[in-house]
Amino acid sequence: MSAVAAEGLWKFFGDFPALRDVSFRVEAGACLAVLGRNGAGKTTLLRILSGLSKASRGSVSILGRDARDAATRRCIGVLGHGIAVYEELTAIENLRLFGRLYGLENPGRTAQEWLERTGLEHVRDGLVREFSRGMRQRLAVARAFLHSPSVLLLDEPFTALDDRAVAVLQDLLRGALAEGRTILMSTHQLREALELATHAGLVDRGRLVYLGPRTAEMLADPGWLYRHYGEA
Amino acid sequence: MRFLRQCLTIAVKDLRSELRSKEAINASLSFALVILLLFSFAFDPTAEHTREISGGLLWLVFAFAGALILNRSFSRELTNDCLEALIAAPISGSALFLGKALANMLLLLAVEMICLPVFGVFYNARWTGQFPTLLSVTVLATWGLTVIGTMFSALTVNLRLRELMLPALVYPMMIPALMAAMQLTTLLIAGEPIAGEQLVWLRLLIGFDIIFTALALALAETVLVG
Amino acid sequence: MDERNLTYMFYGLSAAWLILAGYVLSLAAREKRLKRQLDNLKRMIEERERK
Amino acid sequence: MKENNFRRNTLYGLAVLAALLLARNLHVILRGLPDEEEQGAIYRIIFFHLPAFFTAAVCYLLALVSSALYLVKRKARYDALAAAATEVGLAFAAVNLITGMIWARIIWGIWWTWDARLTWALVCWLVYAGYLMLRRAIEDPSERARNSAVLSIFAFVSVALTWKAIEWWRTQHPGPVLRIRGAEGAMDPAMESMIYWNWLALLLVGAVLLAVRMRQEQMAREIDALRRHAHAL
Repeated sequence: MSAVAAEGLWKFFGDFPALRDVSFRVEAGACLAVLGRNGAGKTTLLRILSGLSKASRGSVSILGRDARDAATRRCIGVLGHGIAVYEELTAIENLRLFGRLYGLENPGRTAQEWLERTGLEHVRDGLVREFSRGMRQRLAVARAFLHSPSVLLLDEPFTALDDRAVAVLQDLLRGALAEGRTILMSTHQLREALELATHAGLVDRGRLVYLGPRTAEMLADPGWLYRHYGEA
Repeated sequence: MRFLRQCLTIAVKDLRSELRSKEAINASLSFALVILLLFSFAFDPTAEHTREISGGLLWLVFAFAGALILNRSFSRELTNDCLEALIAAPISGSALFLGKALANMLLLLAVEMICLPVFGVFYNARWTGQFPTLLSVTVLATWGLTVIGTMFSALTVNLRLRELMLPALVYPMMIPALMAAMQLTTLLIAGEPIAGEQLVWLRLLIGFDIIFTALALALAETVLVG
Repeated sequence: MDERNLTYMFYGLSAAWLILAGYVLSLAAREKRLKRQLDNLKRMIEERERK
Repeated sequence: MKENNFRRNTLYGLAVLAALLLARNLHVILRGLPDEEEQGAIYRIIFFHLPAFFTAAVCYLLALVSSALYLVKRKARYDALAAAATEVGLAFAAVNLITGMIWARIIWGIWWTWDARLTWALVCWLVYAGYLMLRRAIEDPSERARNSAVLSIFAFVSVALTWKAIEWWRTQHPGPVLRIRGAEGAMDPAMESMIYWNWLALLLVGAVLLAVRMRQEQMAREIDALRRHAHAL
């Protein structure tokens, strides 16, 4: 049973097909990097997978169940464009809030543990409003990993991160892969993302034009996929 | 059971971040007090004159001041795209809606309980006469306003012109609740019991609350998730 | 026909007709605008595809 | 293209039929019907005042049903129908409101009284005008359809509740005059049948306007799709 699967997936904005008949399967433990130009449909695909919006046609299943079920969403970690942490709450309050929402037995302890893993234990009771950009990003990463999700959906995770946050995220992702979790991330052929990826996919104007193992050539020359599979 | 716990988590989160920043509650409170002051210039509050307009005046103040809190309920989630994280979390749309409505309700009631004594002083109206009934009518009516206000805050959350549109959308919808509240409050402050023909307003208020709460819970998921 | 307040009857009927006529005119204007936008877009897309 | 021609022809046919019926009704109203003792000529406004209200009510109901259908079936057709029905309903409600005010000016002596039905008609108008305002504010057609469908359901329920509230509050409006509303013999049968005849005429006009407005809604969706397509190139 594959970790993430889509069958004949369509998504319309009015009459405009943002996603056209997208079908794919991602096995557990794989790390799929989805490439594509802006507006190709990467973010739309990730939003549907993370249950933020519904597919117009076709189906999406995560760990065998529909993406919008509460049980499924308990094992999905989402890191979107926005860092999604509350400015008026402290670091520990933010993590405890999401811990409780995700139904963890001991939200306080898990939150403390993840503050340490992302190097934020010294600002445990500081308001996020006073945090630097890097600290907020690391808190967002902690929020995404808090409930040890078996599937991670990341929307261009490395784009706006500072170096330290990139390092933290890469270690966590490597650790997650080692533990057999599944990662699906959209990216702009950034080296950090491609390095981790076991598979690569290309979305071009709403269609999944390529899905296969990430080869060495792709890593060496990030434009390779676009030239071979992307339309002019 | 999980549904209620999740609602409370959301409500506590909203109340904590509101009480820490106090943006909406300060604005709402000062707005209410200013209107109370201005109304006293609009019609000079002689004793028996205030008796007729007390309900109308109070609930106009509550509706306008309350809107400042209600409009913020979902727009406060826009900084850092927190709404996306809440919708992606394993919490149903209706639990999220109910949690926010509960938080709004408490904030609105706080503003109202501060305005009542001030109103009593400004217009020397004896509002403590039938306070338990007055309180229950206020809670019922405030819940009606909260459900409509919170729902429309969700409906218009990602619109640029949100602040301009909300009054025009929300107030016509609140008319039944506001009318009932005004009639009942005027009666209570005048010291008369709610009896006989006036009971119809109480039934309307309860009906309004039940219908719109059910409708809002049923449609919250559709509004929040694509 | 009874002449009393005939003028107001005239105002009433003409008001009814004017409102409906006004709405029909606004629909016609909107139709023209939409058609023009549609044609412009179609032409623009064809040019871009041919390039 | 054949299907379009057929639709356009039926539309023209319907429009001509509506125009003919309206002209015939107007002729009968002005020429054929007897006078009314107290009110004088002004009473003839009722042949537009009342049917306009019924047509508006039909439109609002249609908007409710198609909005609910949209939420269930998510077909663009229902969204277009809801938008068109609301707009046409608002036009007829305006006719009802204005003719009501002109009639009130003569019979009650003042342009506006806070009478139950007049107030309620105004509230309906504001609520559904808010619906159109929300529609104009949302760009993405799918989100617009979804949110306005929810708003349309809220609007209908709120308007129904408001009717009850205002009725208890105060009513000066003359009692029901139609036989179906349990008012035996209050109205000359010829007059009463004219109300239904003109209602039919207004319904036809409404249907034509509805069809035109729906086609425009579909055209707007097409423009939006082309614009997004051009953007994606």
